[in-house]
Amino acid sequence: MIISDAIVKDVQALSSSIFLMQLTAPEISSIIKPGQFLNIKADSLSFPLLRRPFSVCDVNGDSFSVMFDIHGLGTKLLSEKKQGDVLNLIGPLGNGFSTQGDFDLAIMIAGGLGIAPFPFLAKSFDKSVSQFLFYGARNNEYIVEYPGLIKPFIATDDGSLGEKGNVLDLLKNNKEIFNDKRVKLFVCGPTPMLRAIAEFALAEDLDCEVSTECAMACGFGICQGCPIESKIHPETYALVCKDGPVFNVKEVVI
Amino acid sequence: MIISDAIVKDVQALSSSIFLMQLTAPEISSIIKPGQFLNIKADSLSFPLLRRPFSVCDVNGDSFSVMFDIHGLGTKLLSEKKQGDVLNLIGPLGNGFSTQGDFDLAIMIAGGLGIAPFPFLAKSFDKSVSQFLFYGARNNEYIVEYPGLIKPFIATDDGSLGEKGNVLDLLKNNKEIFNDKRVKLFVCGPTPMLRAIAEFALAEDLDCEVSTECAMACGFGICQGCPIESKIHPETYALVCKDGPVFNVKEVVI
Amino acid sequence: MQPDLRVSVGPIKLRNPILLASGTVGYGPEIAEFTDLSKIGGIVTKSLSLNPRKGNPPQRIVETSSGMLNAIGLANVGVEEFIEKKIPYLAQFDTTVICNIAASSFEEYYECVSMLSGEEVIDAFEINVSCPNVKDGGLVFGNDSKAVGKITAGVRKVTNKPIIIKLSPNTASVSEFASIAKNEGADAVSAINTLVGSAIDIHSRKPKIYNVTGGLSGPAIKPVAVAKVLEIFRKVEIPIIGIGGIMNGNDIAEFMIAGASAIQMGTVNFINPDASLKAVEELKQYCITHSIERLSELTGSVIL
Amino acid sequence: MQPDLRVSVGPIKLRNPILLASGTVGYGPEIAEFTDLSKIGGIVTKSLSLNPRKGNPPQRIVETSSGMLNAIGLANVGVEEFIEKKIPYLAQFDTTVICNIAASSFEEYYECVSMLSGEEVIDAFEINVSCPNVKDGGLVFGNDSKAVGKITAGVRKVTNKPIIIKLSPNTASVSEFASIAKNEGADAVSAINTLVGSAIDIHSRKPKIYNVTGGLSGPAIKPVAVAKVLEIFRKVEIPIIGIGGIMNGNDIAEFMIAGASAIQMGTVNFINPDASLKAVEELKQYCITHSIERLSELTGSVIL
Ligand SMILES: Cc1cc2nc3c(=O)[nH]c(=O)nc-3n(C[C@H](O)[C@H](O)[C@H](O)COP(=O)(O)OP(=O)(O)OC[C@H]3O[C@@H](n4cnc5c(N)ncnc54)[C@H](O)[C@@H]3O)c2cc1C
Ligand SMILES: Cc1cc2nc3c(=O)[nH]c(=O)nc-3n(C[C@H](O)[C@H](O)[C@H](O)COP(=O)(O)OP(=O)(O)OC[C@H]3O[C@@H](n4cnc5c(N)ncnc54)[C@H](O)[C@@H]3O)c2cc1C
Ligand SMILES: Cc1cc2nc3c(=O)[nH]c(=O)nc-3n(C[C@H](O)[C@H](O)[C@H](O)COP(=O)(O)O)c2cc1C
Ligand SMILES: Cc1cc2nc3c(=O)[nH]c(=O)nc-3n(C[C@H](O)[C@H](O)[C@H](O)COP(=O)(O)O)c2cc1C
Ligand code: FES
Ligand code: FES
Repeated sequence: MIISDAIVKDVQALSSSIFLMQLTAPEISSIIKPGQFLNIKADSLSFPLLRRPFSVCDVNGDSFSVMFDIHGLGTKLLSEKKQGDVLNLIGPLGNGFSTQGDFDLAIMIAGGLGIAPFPFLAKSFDKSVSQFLFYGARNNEYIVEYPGLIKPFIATDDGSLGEKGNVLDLLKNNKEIFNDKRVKLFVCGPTPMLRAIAEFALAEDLDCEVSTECAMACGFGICQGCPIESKIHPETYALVCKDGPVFNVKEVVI
Repeated sequence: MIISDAIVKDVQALSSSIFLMQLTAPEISSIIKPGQFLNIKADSLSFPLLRRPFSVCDVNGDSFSVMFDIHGLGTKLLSEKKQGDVLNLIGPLGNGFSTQGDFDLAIMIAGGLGIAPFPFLAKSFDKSVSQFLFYGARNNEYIVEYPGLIKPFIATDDGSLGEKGNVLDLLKNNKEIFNDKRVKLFVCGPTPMLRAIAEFALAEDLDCEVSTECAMACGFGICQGCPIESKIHPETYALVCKDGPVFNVKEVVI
Repeated sequence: MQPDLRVSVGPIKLRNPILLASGTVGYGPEIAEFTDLSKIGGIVTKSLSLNPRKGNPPQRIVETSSGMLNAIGLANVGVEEFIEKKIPYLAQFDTTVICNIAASSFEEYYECVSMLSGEEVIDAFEINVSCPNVKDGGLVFGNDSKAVGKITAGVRKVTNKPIIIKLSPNTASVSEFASIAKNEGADAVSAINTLVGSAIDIHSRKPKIYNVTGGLSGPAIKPVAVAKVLEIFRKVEIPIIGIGGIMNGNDIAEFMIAGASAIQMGTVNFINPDASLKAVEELKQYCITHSIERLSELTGSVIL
Repeated sequence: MQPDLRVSVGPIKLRNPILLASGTVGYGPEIAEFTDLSKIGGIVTKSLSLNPRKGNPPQRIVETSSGMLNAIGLANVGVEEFIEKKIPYLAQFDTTVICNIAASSFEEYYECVSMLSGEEVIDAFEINVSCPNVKDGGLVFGNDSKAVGKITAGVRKVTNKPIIIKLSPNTASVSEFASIAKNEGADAVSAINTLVGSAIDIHSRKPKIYNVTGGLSGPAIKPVAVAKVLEIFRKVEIPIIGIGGIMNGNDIAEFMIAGASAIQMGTVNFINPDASLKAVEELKQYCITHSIERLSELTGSVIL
């Protein structure tokens, strides 16, 4: 966890509203793990005041990338950055996905921008682990292609790409891929989707990690701004930024 | 007085800290007069909140320019603008210099950045009027050359360029140029300089207009934020933005 | 769908909830260059005192993070010149005119209002008991609930026009003041006036504002203003005009949801003098997006 | 020239005026990754209550213009765990440790302080009578000058360590509270805690913060905080710790000129956790530029 200046290498529009920003920051790139995040200052001014959290999307040598859509002011400012601009960031933050463990099939499930952490995650599994990617979104506008990422099963709410429907149904319809495998689910997306998949995973007794989101002030555990109900210690909240953002579905109430 | 978007044509560093920004804004360029000013929004965000006032420096066809130094955040942001950026501005504001009148010698006196309005003013006098420019500054760093502006008498506090001393002394030392002329002084610079020259002009009974400065919220007369003591109506203040920024030294207490 | 933007603040009917705040638009002419006053709800004129006031010496304003401090000191033309010169100007617009009064004594309040009460152009009075920038009156009244009650009652006696009491945020309980205003006959309250603030030049060690302290306004204070409106709405049954840091249509919606029947835009007029006109369109768009037929439904619709 | 940055707040001696504000640095470990605690004045620990508190459900924070609202709800480990686990950690640093207490009853204040008073690591207590985010205690005390007097007197009886009363800005007269604190034996006051604020989502019409209102902090409130410090300084003779929107060394100088003997940095720690360390250098530079030998000379040097 360091404060560091990163140099913008490239900002690329992947779709009308989704951007991929590559940043050069050797120290962070060398230690960050999939599912961890960075807290980025979009501007050096006191407005917007707070940093903005983004999952690491991918790492290539000295640089890493983040994928984002234009949500409000912070992401708008980021989308306007140019090559050579300097951004201050804090990272790596939080706990990432557990890529090691007792599974031989990794199923990644993304909802919309929830695709962001998966390019890096996908690279990080052991060779012996086979992978599937389930990718759901409102419509085809929100489905981006990322070079190197395995071909996904796609579902869109309006059927404009892949199956019509939600990503959980798509997963259920393809349950045969689980057969004889020790499966682990890795999930990132909007909270209602996380909740639905967590319920499914618990019911089916599948190992499942979800990357959660929450408004954050600090991102490194000092403000107590990011509580999430803990199943293990219900007398205190867990902190999304420090104890998460990736949690096993057995640990927290989503 | 209109609200208008202007397109940045060029931002050029005239010295290590003085910038000239050219803006394309046909409507404003066609009506603005020397000594009037523009109120420019340095950023579309709510921080910095207020617009920043700048004198029109020069007009060329569809575009006009402003000259500024980096003072605080607003001017820093302006200095970083690039060709093609869009700035929102309100103008023309205030009353400019009276270029018409009963004089055949115009003496312009600038202190530091007070040079800003003079390129445009110099162009606006009748051909029959002869001109001199007296230009004082802390040191040679603050003396900029502006193409087309007549060769100035220069004084610097440290003697690094021109005479050592202040611009008023320089003027007094060159009083012979007044001989047999109907003189009018046009002055722009820091308040202590304006005050000194105003006293001199009143004592010598010289016609004299000064361009004053004051913190402003609106720039067009609605906030009452920019009072200046009036000699004519001492029971109310005059407003720098609306009644000025150019005043005859007989009108206000500087 | 053409949403209905009309709202009522007690007896005051407005074309839409957007009023221009006192002290931020003078008596109309300058802002009218940028905004068509007959397209917005109305205008609240600069605080008037019985006699003209010159106001504070410079420096009167200073910018702060997302806000500004002002200590204008109630510079105004006084009631007589207002009647003579400003009212005829305002008469030409088909808009609601609310006349704001700030005085240094109880009697001065009553006298101002009774002198102006006959003016047809004036649709309502807003009584400023909360100006932080004058020595006499101002916050001395605004922070004293008995004084606010007395002023309200006294003004109530001398006019039949609607009375709005403009409340100070510089108190522990704004709803206590709202309640007193209500009990003494006010038709509505407006909240908030500026917060007391200060800024010091670290080089000269002098306050940046001549008056030492000034009133803080602008987006910086919006959360405080929303909380005050909510507090009044939850505790007192009186129409509320929300004020504080409103920059656009979304901000207006937020104040209305919190409990405001109408709102005032202040500081934003200095920056974007056409913001109120734009906000009318933004509100329309908001209504269309959310299928709101009558904007007035928004008032107090917060889900707690 | 090597300026002397040491200051005293009554009996409390500090290496320099920079303290880290309660609730913005937990109990030390996380901020210690970015800031060497033995290079700054000290740390004020997160408000403790007798028993652990879970705090409010999410959402606890929301950003506003140049500020943020929080309603953490005093989530804390309670006095016992603090003694057991946090004090040993803090003991390793050569820094001043101020222990902040927030309770829901008079007795709880006294009990917390007497339980902690024997801990050598604790150099002083800061009594939080002004948290806007809990139902019991908090502002109920902070806005009641009798309660603040009673708490101060009660705490004074159970400890010989210095007591700092942390004042609420949500009152009409902060100096009245400072004066009572002084009379009842407080060694200093700190000002200010957060301002009550709120924000509402205009799409869902729900408050953005679970607790409906939260505490506003950050640069947006700096002018209010400076005015409160000035007010106390002008009216009451008691050492003041200035708090509110401080981002850097210049802001610190401004608060000291206004009357503060020391300051606390809060929200800025979330954004630039090394800001306090940088501010030490900025203060040195400021002293050198202005030929100030002892920084403590700045306190109250405002030219009015
Ligand atoms: C651990 C973590 C990882 C994330 N990874 C990504 C990512 O890889 N790509 C991506 O596009 N987005 C990601 N997000 C969400 C992203 O942080 C928000 O979209 C962003 O903060 C919005 O900022 P804004 O100024 O554009 O929006 P505004 O709406 O103007 O932001 C206002 C405030 O709300 C907060 N906020 C708004 N939306 C969210 C949200 N969904 N989660 C948390 N805070 C929010 C902002 O931080 C800010 O404080 C992540 C969030 C978290 C917590
Ligand atoms: C009529 C008029 C014409 C001007 N013309 C020019 C010009 O041609 N070139 C130029 O460089 N400067 C000019 N100035 C001064 C210029 O407006 C300030 O330098 C600028 O506002 C500083 O903004 P900032 O954000 O960089 O500084 P900051 O110090 O960060 O500004 C903080 C606040 O103080 C105000 N402020 C600071 N200095 C001044 C000042 N000297 N006058 C008025 N307000 C100030 C700002 O507007 C802002 O509200 C003019 C001022 C006026 C009133
Ligand atoms: C420069 C200025 C002058 C003001 N003058 C008055 C006034 O004369 N009377 C009054 O009731 N309020 C006055 N106010 C307060 C505003 O009407 C409004 O309550 C406050 O600014 C908050 O709204 P805003 O954040 O939209 O500006 C003034 C505000 C400013 C900024
Ligand atoms: C997230 C957060 C939590 C806080 N918790 C406490 C607390 O537990 N006790 C307390 O006395 N003050 C608490 N405060 C108030 C700060 O100590 C400080 O008074 C306030 O934030 C103003 O300073 P700032 O603008 O520098 O943040 C908290 C502030 C924030 C932002
Ligand atoms: S964001 Fe501050 S503790 Fe998690
Ligand atoms: S700057 Fe607003 S009246 Fe002059």
